[in-house]
Amino acid sequence: SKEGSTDEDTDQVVRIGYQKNGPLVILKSLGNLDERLKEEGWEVEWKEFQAGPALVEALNAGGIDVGRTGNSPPIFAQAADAPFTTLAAGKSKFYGSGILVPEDSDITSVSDLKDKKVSFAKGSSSHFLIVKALEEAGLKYEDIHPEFLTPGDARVAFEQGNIDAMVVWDPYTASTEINSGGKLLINGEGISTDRDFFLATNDFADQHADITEIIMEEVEDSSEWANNNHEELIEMLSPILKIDEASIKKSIERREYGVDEINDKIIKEQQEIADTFYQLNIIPKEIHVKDVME
Amino acid sequence: MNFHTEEPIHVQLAGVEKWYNELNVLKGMDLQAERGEFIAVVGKSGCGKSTLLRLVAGLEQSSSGFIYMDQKPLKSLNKHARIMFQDGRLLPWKRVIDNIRIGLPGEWKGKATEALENVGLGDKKKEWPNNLSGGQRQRVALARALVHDPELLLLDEPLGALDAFTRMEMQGLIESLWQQKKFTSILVTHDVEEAVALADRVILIESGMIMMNQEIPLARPRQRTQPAFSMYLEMIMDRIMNRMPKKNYIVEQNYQMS
Amino acid sequence: MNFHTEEPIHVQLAGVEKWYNELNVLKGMDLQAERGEFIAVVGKSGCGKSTLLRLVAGLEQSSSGFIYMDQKPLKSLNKHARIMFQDGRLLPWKRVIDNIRIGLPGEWKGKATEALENVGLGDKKKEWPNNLSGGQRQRVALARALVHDPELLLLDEPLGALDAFTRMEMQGLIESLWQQKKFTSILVTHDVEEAVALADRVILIESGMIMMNQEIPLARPRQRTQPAFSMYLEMIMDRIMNRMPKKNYIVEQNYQMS
Amino acid sequence: MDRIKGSMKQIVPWVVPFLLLICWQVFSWMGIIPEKILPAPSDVFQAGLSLLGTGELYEHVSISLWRALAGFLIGGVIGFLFGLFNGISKYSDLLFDTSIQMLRNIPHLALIPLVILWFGIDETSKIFLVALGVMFPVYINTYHGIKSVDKKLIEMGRAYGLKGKSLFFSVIFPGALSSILVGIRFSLGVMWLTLIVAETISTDSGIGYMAMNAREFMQMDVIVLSIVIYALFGKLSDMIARYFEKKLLHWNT
Amino acid sequence: MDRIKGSMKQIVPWVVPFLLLICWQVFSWMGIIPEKILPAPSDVFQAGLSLLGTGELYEHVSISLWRALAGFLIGGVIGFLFGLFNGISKYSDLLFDTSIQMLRNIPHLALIPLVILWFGIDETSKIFLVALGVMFPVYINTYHGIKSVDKKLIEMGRAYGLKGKSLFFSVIFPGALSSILVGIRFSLGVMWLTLIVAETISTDSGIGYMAMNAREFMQMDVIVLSIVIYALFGKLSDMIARYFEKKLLHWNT
Ligand SMILES: Nc1ncnc2c1ncn2[C@@H]1O[C@H](COP(=O)(O)OP(=O)(O)OP(=O)(O)O)[C@@H](O)[C@H]1O
Ligand SMILES: Nc1ncnc2c1ncn2[C@@H]1O[C@H](COP(=O)(O)OP(=O)(O)OP(=O)(O)O)[C@@H](O)[C@H]1O
Ligand SMILES: [Mg+2]
Ligand SMILES: [Mg+2]
Repeated sequence: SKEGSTDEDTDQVVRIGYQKNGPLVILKSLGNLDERLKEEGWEVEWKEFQAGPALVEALNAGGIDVGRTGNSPPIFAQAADAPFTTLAAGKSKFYGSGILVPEDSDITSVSDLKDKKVSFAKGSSSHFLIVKALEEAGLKYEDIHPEFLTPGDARVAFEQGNIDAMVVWDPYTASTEINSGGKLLINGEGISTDRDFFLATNDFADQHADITEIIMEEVEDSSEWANNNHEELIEMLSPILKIDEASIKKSIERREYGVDEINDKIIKEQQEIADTFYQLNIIPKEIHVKDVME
Repeated sequence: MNFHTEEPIHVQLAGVEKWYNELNVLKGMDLQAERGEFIAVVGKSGCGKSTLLRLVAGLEQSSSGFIYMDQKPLKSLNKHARIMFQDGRLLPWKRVIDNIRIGLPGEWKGKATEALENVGLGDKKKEWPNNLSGGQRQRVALARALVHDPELLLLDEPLGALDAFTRMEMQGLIESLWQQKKFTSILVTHDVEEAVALADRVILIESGMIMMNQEIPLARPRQRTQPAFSMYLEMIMDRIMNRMPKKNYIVEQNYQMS
Repeated sequence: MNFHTEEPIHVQLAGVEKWYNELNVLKGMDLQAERGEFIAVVGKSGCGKSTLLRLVAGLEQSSSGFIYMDQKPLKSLNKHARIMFQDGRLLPWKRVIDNIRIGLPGEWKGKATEALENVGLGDKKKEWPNNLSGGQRQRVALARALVHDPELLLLDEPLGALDAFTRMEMQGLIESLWQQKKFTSILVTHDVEEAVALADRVILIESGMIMMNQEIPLARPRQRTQPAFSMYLEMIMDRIMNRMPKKNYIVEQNYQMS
Repeated sequence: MDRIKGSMKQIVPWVVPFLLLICWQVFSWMGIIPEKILPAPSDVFQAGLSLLGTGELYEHVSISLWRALAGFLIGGVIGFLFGLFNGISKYSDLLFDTSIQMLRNIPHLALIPLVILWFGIDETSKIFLVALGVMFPVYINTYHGIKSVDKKLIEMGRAYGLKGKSLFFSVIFPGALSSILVGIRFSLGVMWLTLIVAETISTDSGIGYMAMNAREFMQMDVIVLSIVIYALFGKLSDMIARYFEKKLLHWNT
Repeated sequence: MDRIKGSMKQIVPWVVPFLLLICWQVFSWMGIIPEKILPAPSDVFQAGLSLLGTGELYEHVSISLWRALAGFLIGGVIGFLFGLFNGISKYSDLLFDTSIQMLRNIPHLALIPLVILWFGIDETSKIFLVALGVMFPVYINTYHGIKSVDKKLIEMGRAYGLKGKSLFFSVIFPGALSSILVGIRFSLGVMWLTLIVAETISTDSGIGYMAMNAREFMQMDVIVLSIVIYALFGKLSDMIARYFEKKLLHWNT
């Protein structure tokens, strides 16, 4: 019987895009999903991406079926009419995202950022965060000098004093705090939720709802494991991320892994980001995030 | 596929002109070479001797007029001919022996070695052309042209870089090969003595035209010391040097069969 | 900075040997050229004539032995000499006139134009070397060597590609320039008549050694028809051709002052 | 060749690109190429027009042009000089060639952290990267050109009293020129190519930025537009290089 | 040159890199170069050792090597063939050269979205990019090499009955060889360079991945390590190219 089933079943492959710096890497390392889907006659191909946009790019081109990104790539994908749908969202991790300044910096509040060089990745959650933070502090976006850099490059510039502040997310935040004398000016609390989003191509989501369901279940389980086994988690992540354990510890301790069903609140958060990006001319048209979230 | 046929080829130029931009090098040439005839072309430096050979070899197209090979007009590369270039043109990346075998079909080894020995360079077989002396290079190029047994052999100052002794040897070589294989041949040379020694007919080019077309009806092997030889030599030299002839050339008939 | 001094230079070779790998080209040469002397070097193709000139020009180092210029040993490039190469070596990217002016200090234009006219190529001034005939190229190279007024002029078969007529003109040119400027000169040639016509002394190289060192004490301008001329010519030719001498060369003394 | 008239010679090279363009447009109309994935040429043209209208395109191109030229000049001169010295002097060759060949192999993307370290995040670092990229093709081809100048002509030059500058300008440089021009032609391409990496370093202008930005935000029309612009610049650079080749290597035809 | 002994010739080229290394180490010890930003050579060496120990380095290098070689072979052959045809046939030249010069100028980074569309995210797309990168230097130098073969020698070959294959192998190819080898030498470098871009497309191995990953997480020691590895590969490629040059261009010395 096995032979008969393998023949047809080995065709069934789900390609999952992940980033090292995300929850799926835990699931991949635990191996639970691979096992579970194998029972269903499915094989998992894990595809690593270094950045969210590249992952969405692959999703758009049908290179992967399912994937996870931060909160802004889905907005660009939707603006580009990519054929995808949102499976679920991750829990908010605003504690780990924020504005970092050097410890000995004169900048003590967001309003001090006026006329300063602030680095962040263009179109990232950090971009949204800084815009909102400035707004709250009564500043305009034009009041700062934005320096678009990816987190790794920004870190070098930060150490070298080329920039006055940088906006990033964990584990970069934690690592900079611990290793590069950075201090958090503010975190994302009340400004940005900085959720993960789990996406699937329309085709896959339509045809294999059962599989996406299983995937999300396993993500939940692995999140739960992660929340309850910090020691093991640190041990798991540190060789993968090649970041010191202290930074990893700091970053996982201030976040909660888990999955949230898409709800109005999340849709509203996302819509706000989309609107902001539209106003900033980052996306070319207005979108309704609801369209890809149901 | 050895393309040497028993019959050597007949060559005819009819009203051939050649212009390089504004420069009219050949101004209407009419010339016939019978099958197996040996023609020598002499003339001042820059008078168009090489140009003539290049036209016959099909390496250049005439500006007007026609060249016929065995009555068939020549349109492109002349497949019946092998030309020895004035500047040698050895391939620097091939050893001497491999330079000689270029384009030789089939069993080349024996032929090429023999040709090389004929020109006295058997010991330079494996040498790079860059390491040869000027005269050695010229002899390799000569060997390369001779080894092909062409129906039409075009030689552009083949012995210009050789000393008197080697030159005589090479003249002997060319003559004996020609007598053996009876190819039609056109030899450009600046040595009138050489022309008289080798050719059935000597042609003098001046101002782009054939100014003299002199049969040399001497028997072979020719002795350079015999009076008829000297007479032909002197006659042509006088014409080239624009000297007044010292004797009446009608007497030439006397020597014709000597 | 025109480096031509009133005094031409004295050249001496002492036990000069040259090896190319296993090949011993020159086997101990001893030779002196007096100030202003005109020496002609003859010998079979590949005997080492060009090698000798290259050594004197300082382009190559001898394997043993020394070369002295005015008693000073020559270590590297010979600054007193200009050499005309056997293969011309015109720069293809410079027009004829610019090829001639190479290395000419100061006011070159008049000189270069004159030199070009001397070799009969005044009208090719602006031509690219690639568009010249073989003999024209050689004459440009000759003009380039002559225009420098060197203390020592080295000519490596300068007229090998020229017809008899042009060749005589060029010989005349070389001789008259030499008489005017009195540079020391070494001429490599395969034309023994040329050697006898131009040189004060003819040297024959064979198997890497000087086998003959013959003064030509004829008055200038030399007539090729005079008996003494023919005698020297024949004597040297006999030696080259390894013929038995037909007459006793002691009689040469009779012609010495003719 | 003579049979191909001058005007044909101008047109034929564009046949292949043009045919591709037409196929692409037709396939797009027919829906074989889904518009979301590869926008039709007309859409790309549209995108180009609208970017032109806002003046954005002009700004991107002009800032990139400036960076490109500055980097090209610096890198080209350095590459040329190294190629020169290493081509002429065996000592300099022995000392530096290995190091340069090693440097050449380092990808700009990997260098970026170090470049930020050394030159900060401003124009200097961008121009540095372009210069670095341009340097190597010029170096290698100059080096090769000089090494392959006919030794006999150099000997002739020296025998005729040329040395140093005069030997260089009369013999070595003209002899190496055709190869050097190949290097320049190549590096004119590299000049634009490097910008896309250089302009990932904190900037908000330049055509590299435009392309990467569009990629990040999945604006396929702009991506394709920038590809087309790059291609046209490539052709332009090539035409410039060819012009000089024709002019300077006149003697060789 | 004769005075420099054989062994010296081996050593001298490493003097400059070695001196740099020493300065760098000393400055690091003295604290002039902050360790966090540019780790000392000893640290880099350490990082290399530990990656070697885990077998990671070996894996990265070997997967990259495979991609590099596959891409090199494909791109090299295509570039060579195009160079050949365009160099020999004026029609092919007229038809394709412009298109190739345009393609050459398109940055790989901008192409990635299209490459993913065409070839997916697997090995094919990575090898495609390497092939594309390798193709152009080989193309340009083959083209140039063939164009600059002495016309007189080609004429001689034709006059001696050579044509087609025999003309090519006896005259054109040997005449163009030194230039072709320059192209190959160049493309051996490009081969590695392109990998860093190719390996940004979904992968979890390869030295480009290693470098970019390290850049992402600011592991300066690994970044510098990969730069050093690239440099060494550059030297290696160059040695291979030189070996062939020496062997094949024997007649030219
Ligand atoms: N670079 C070299 N390497 C090896 N052998 C060489 C080299 N140059 C010359 N020879 C050899 O040295 C010998 C003498 O050469 P050279 O050029 O001096 O002859 P030559 O007397 O000038 O002859 P020719 O009258 O033919 O020009 C020749 O046999 C030649 O093959
Ligand atoms: N490609 C060319 N372009 C322009 N002029 C040329 C070209 N080839 C030859 N000529 C000219 O045509 C004339 C004849 O040249 P050709 O080579 O036939 O002379 P030649 O009789 O062989 O002379 P030589 O005895 O010096 O070799 C010369 O004046 C030369 O300058
Ligand atoms: Mg000629
Ligand atoms: Mg010689």
